[in-house]
Amino acid sequence: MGSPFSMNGGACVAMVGKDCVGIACDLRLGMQALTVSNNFPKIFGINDSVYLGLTGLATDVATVSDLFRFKVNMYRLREERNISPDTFANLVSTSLYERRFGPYFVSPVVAGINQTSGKPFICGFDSIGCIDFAKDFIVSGTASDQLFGMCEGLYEPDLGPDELFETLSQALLSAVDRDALSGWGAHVYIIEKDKVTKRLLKGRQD
Amino acid sequence: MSRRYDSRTTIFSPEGRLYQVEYALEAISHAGTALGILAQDGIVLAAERKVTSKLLEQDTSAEKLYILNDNMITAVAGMTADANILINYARDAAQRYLLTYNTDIPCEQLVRRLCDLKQGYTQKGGLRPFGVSFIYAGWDPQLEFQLYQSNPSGNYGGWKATSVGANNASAQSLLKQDYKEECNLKEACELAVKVLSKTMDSTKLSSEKIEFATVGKTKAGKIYHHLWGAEEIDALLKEHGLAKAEDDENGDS
Amino acid sequence: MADRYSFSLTTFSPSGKLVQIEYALNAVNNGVTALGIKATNGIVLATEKKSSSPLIEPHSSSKVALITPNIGMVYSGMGPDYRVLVDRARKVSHTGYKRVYNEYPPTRILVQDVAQVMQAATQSGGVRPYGVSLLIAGWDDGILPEEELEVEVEGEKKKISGKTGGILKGGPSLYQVDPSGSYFPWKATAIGKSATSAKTFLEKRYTEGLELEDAIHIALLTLKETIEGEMNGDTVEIGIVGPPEDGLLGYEGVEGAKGPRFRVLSPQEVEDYLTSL
Amino acid sequence: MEVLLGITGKDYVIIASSKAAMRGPTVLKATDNKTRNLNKNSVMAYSGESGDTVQFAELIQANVQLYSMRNGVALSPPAVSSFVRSELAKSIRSKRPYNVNLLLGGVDPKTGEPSLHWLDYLGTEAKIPYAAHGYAQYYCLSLLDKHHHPDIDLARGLTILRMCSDELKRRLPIDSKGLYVKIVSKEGIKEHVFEDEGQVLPA
Amino acid sequence: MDTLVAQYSCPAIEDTTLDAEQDELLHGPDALSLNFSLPPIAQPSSWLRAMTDDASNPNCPIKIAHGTTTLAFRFKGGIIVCTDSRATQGNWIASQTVKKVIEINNSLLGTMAGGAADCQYWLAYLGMQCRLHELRNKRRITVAAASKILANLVYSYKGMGLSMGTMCAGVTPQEGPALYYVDSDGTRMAGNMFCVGSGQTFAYGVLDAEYRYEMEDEEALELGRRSILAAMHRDAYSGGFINLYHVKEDGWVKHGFSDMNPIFWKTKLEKGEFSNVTADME
Amino acid sequence: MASILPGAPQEGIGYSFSQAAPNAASEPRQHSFYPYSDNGGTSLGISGTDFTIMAADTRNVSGYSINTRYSPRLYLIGGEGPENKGARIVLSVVGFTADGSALKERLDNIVKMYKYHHGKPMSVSACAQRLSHLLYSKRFFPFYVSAILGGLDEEGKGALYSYDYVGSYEREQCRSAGAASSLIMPFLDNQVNFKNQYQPGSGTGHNLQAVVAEPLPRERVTQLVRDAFTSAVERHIEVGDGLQMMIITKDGVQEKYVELKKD
Repeated sequence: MGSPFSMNGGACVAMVGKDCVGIACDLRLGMQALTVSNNFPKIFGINDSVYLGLTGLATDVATVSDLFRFKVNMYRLREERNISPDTFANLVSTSLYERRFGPYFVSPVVAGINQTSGKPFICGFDSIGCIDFAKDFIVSGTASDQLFGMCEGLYEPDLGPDELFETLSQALLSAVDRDALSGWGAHVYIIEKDKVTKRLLKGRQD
Repeated sequence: MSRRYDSRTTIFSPEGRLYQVEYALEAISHAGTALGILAQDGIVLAAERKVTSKLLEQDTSAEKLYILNDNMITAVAGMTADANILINYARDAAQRYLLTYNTDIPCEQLVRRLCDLKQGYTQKGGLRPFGVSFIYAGWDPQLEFQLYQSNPSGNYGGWKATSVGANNASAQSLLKQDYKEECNLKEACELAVKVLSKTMDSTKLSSEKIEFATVGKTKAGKIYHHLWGAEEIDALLKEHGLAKAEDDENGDS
Repeated sequence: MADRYSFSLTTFSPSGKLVQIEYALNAVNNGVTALGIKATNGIVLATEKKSSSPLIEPHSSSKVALITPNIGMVYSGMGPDYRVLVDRARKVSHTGYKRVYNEYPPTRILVQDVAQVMQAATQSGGVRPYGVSLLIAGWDDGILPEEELEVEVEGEKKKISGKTGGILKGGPSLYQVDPSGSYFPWKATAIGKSATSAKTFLEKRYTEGLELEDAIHIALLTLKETIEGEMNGDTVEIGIVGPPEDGLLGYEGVEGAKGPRFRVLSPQEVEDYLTSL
Repeated sequence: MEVLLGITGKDYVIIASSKAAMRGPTVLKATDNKTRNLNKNSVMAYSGESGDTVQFAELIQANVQLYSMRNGVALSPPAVSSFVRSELAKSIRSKRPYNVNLLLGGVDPKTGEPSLHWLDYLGTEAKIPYAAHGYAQYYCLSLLDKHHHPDIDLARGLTILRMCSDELKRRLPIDSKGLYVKIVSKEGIKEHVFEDEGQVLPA
Repeated sequence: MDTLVAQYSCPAIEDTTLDAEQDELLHGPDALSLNFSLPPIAQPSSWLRAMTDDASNPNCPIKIAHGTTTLAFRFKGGIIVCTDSRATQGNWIASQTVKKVIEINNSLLGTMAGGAADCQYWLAYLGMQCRLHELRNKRRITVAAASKILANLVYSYKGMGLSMGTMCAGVTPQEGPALYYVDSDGTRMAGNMFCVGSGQTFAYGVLDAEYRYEMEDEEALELGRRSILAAMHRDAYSGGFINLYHVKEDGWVKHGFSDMNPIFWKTKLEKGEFSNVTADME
Repeated sequence: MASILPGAPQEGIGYSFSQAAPNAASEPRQHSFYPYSDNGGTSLGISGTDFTIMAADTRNVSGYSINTRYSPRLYLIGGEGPENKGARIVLSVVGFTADGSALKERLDNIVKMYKYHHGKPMSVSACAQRLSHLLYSKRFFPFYVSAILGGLDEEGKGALYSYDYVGSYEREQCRSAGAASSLIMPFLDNQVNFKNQYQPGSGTGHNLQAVVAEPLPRERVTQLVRDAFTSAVERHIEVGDGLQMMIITKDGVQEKYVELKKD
């Protein structure tokens, strides 16, 4: 409760499917027990095929997401191309490690499709940038234990976009229902090579 | 000893002139022409690209037109090396504004930021001025479509249609003559190629010799900027009968 | 007197020229000829290695330098300036890019960075411009293999093509960077003392769809036109951007690891090409 | 014990702050104004550590006014909020952070759209239809949840504000000496005299 | 205070607890023996705080379930008692189905806030005492007396670390509808309206604004429900099911144990309340 | 937390600890007295129409080291003799093993004594109440265990009771306790109680109808138990080695053992 990571609450999960990836977050912004806003999405579009999820201290969520918007825009202007998820993951890692001794209190999750290879990509980080490459799913936030349990239980390899959406939604909703500090609705993004579907989930409002 | 006052930018000559700035302007007057035309529903920028050798690679980044941010582009006349520095600076400034205010920087402010830097080099530190002029095309919610031009002194102004670079004078007079306030983007494009065809050395134009970009609004109301591809430029030229003969083009590559 | 040097040494002349840059270019034009040719599957960089004395150890002076595993460069002009630039190029590509993105910069980005370093020398206090022109050759893994990007403009689909080719499409690219800090992409070019004649020669010999082997051949022929002394493995230096040389990786067994594409040919290899000339 | 309240309506924002200036157990002043007008169409209300509050508010006020002067256009309320947030985010990682919580209310002069931003001293920002700081959050947010609608007119907005003020009087052990109220609309900012209607007791 | 402790426990240094247990086994279980074992140290209460109080020590090993919103108010038709159903241990939602209204007997209700076990145990104990009172005196105990028994009981353990905030609600012929608040500090007071628990302020906000003594039954039930809903929505440690009771003279009536979520969405979509929640499905 | 949250009111029910913070000079500090150890482990119970399944892993740890790979956490309560023959109540205890076995011994004694006194086996609801009081009798020196009690009620339906450390208890459909309960519990909510599941095609947006939970068949429940544990083993270091299951039906208690990952 004293930890900056759990002050505002929030949960995020990313999952790999067959030629698609999904990433989902809850919508709560709290101050300990008090719910301040019910519309505080924690997923940020980096470009059409890369998404960044951030949980942790809300001020740092905003700061870090703005910072990466800055860095990625500069990358795009300079290199005249969109950043690939793999490259972006490394950018996140180095940017966070630059703050090794005064870290941002966030746990980022990156999900995307590599446009060159068409391969799905997800990874997670600790707050100082250690990358956790995963082939199945990544969880972060105050409901991460619950999400681990749900994802381990529901995940299957090679899910199609629709099944992936269903699995991801079930995992997130059921997990945040067991966490006091996250929930209050959710956003789910399903990213395919040439299309991104964003949906709002009606979650429990307690 | 006339060179006494003209090789230091921070020093006025006895008659009150900053020679370095004047010389820099002189440098630009030899560079390829660039022009911009403001239309009702958008802006067109066009620039002449000096092809000195047929061994030069064509199929690569634009060298006269640059994107500054999501709603602003610029055309360059002068030293490309200097331009690159300034463009990087402008991009950085635009993104920093976005970082602080979470909205895109208003066009004029970005132009002003860039010109403040240019001005600094005419006054401080004894450094030479930047040898580039820019034409900026952008959109912001306050003033909508806007066209600006700036030069090495750090001066800038808003324009309806303008040009910089070689044959600037004739281009300006052509624009003055043919510009219509209520023209649309398509007509502006037409005017742009016409002016270019008259000011450029070669009579026939091709996609290798010019670069073209537009800022406009999609039907959905979204602002776009678009650097034209070779095929689009050729199609435009053909439409206005300014293209090189077919066989010419083949022989070129 | 010290503050003298905080002034730009490079200033405009009444005709709008930056004389220091012109002079730097003169230094380049007095330099040993270097040339580069882009082929469909690679690039060759070649130069003459002039030794003032037969007593010099030939391999101690190297003019073609590797910057990243896929990018190399060669120069014409002042050797010491070049050495400093190679060092800067290696540094910016590693600390400024590889460290951040865990991948090497695309050729054009490296070129821009080097050009920026060279531009800074034309506009900083107390610094003269670098007295070299560079040829930078590199191979990029494009992010769009074959297809073309489509964007929606005014409600209709338009193809973005042409101007944004390099990085998106990948493949070989060859750039020249001048003392002013400006850079140009080339299909084939030459710099240095006999640049003009070499370019004329290249214009004649260059064709689209050239293979790397042919390009090496043409490069040697071009050098032959300009070179004064004998051509052998010690007097000609060649760097190529070719297929990945997994053998040069130094380790094996890592899936997806590709060897460097850029390498400097050994004197023996150069001799072999020369014999087959 | 400081109270800040903000309510958006159809085309306006109400910003209210308690009039009591307190130091420890003492009320130093009963007509304190804890708001600052930033430009023609945005208002900031602040609470937090004494000293920090006014210093920070005036710093922001000066900067926002400078922006208007320099650029000839005023910053839109969301842009102001973003600017303030970045200042707070910088401050929290500095040696001596500002301990200030803020409400920012404004109406976009071009679109006429009202907006209300909630910011805390860490630099957390949220755009919400109604907001509060301090103890008021715990009593008034649930009340506003029930009675607020996005398209309420000004009279209804003031009625809801009255309900909030009554609830605070009823449940808070300390009297905050009434509310200082400002209303922002497209036309600008005006003060609203919010009469104190006497004691309210729990049922 | 330690003398009090000694009164209820055996000194742990000599290990007599086992004897007591054997004693119990031999003589049949006295289920509600007030015989609590204590750690063998000088300051059991500060030790217990270190082990169990997650408010002062978030890393305490033993997290006792708590976090709550409960409310009760008197009106002309009797008393409305309404609670949420969530139990949290730290941020973990241990249960969404806790019955926080304890049916002491058919005319007396107690609510549960604070330590769940403390409330369950002592209210069960109170139930027993009430029944004994009834048997001894041949009439139902008054709410005042029942709440006093409870208050005296927990007061005797004051300082030991009990945690409870409860309301006793009942209607008796002598008193009419009577409502008492009792907590582990030993406070006991009568009143018209109480909200207790981490979400109390939110419940007060809604309740105060529309409360009138002259409400009709339906109005009162709806107000109770809506107040708890408000607290569930804003307070992270309250939630789950709305547990609603109406205490009348002839006993209490249960008005459901209903999931808050459908009620929330119905309130939002039909009445347009909770305008801060996004409902536009994209 | 007060430093981060200057404005938070002191609401809620405080603990009635005698004030003075423990660092007051006059008071001897008692941090050195730490009678507990966390031996990990996870237990799980699900009740059905005519059965209750109890399960727990068998790994016993302290810190990062494994004490034993087979330490059962499920105990038969009541029944005949040391083997507890014919018992119909199962207790699972996770947390501190020593407290757990003490608790089990006491409860077993009580249930057996009950039978001697009353001449009939104790009902599971009575046993549940007794266990609550047993735990509460240690209110000021708690057992460091999470207990789950399973059996069949008077109607022959599955009955499952879960407890906190000091005896608050509740009858539930399913419950997981211990180290990996936070991983397993949401999974059970979703799969056993169909939380967040909607009937496909029952509408769109706000009109979707939730799936109504109904008791699951035994095979399905057994499978869910296994899935829950194989999942938990992947992500929690204190869980693994073996899975002990006890299925309580009217015919008795059937015990099963399944291997889990041993890494």
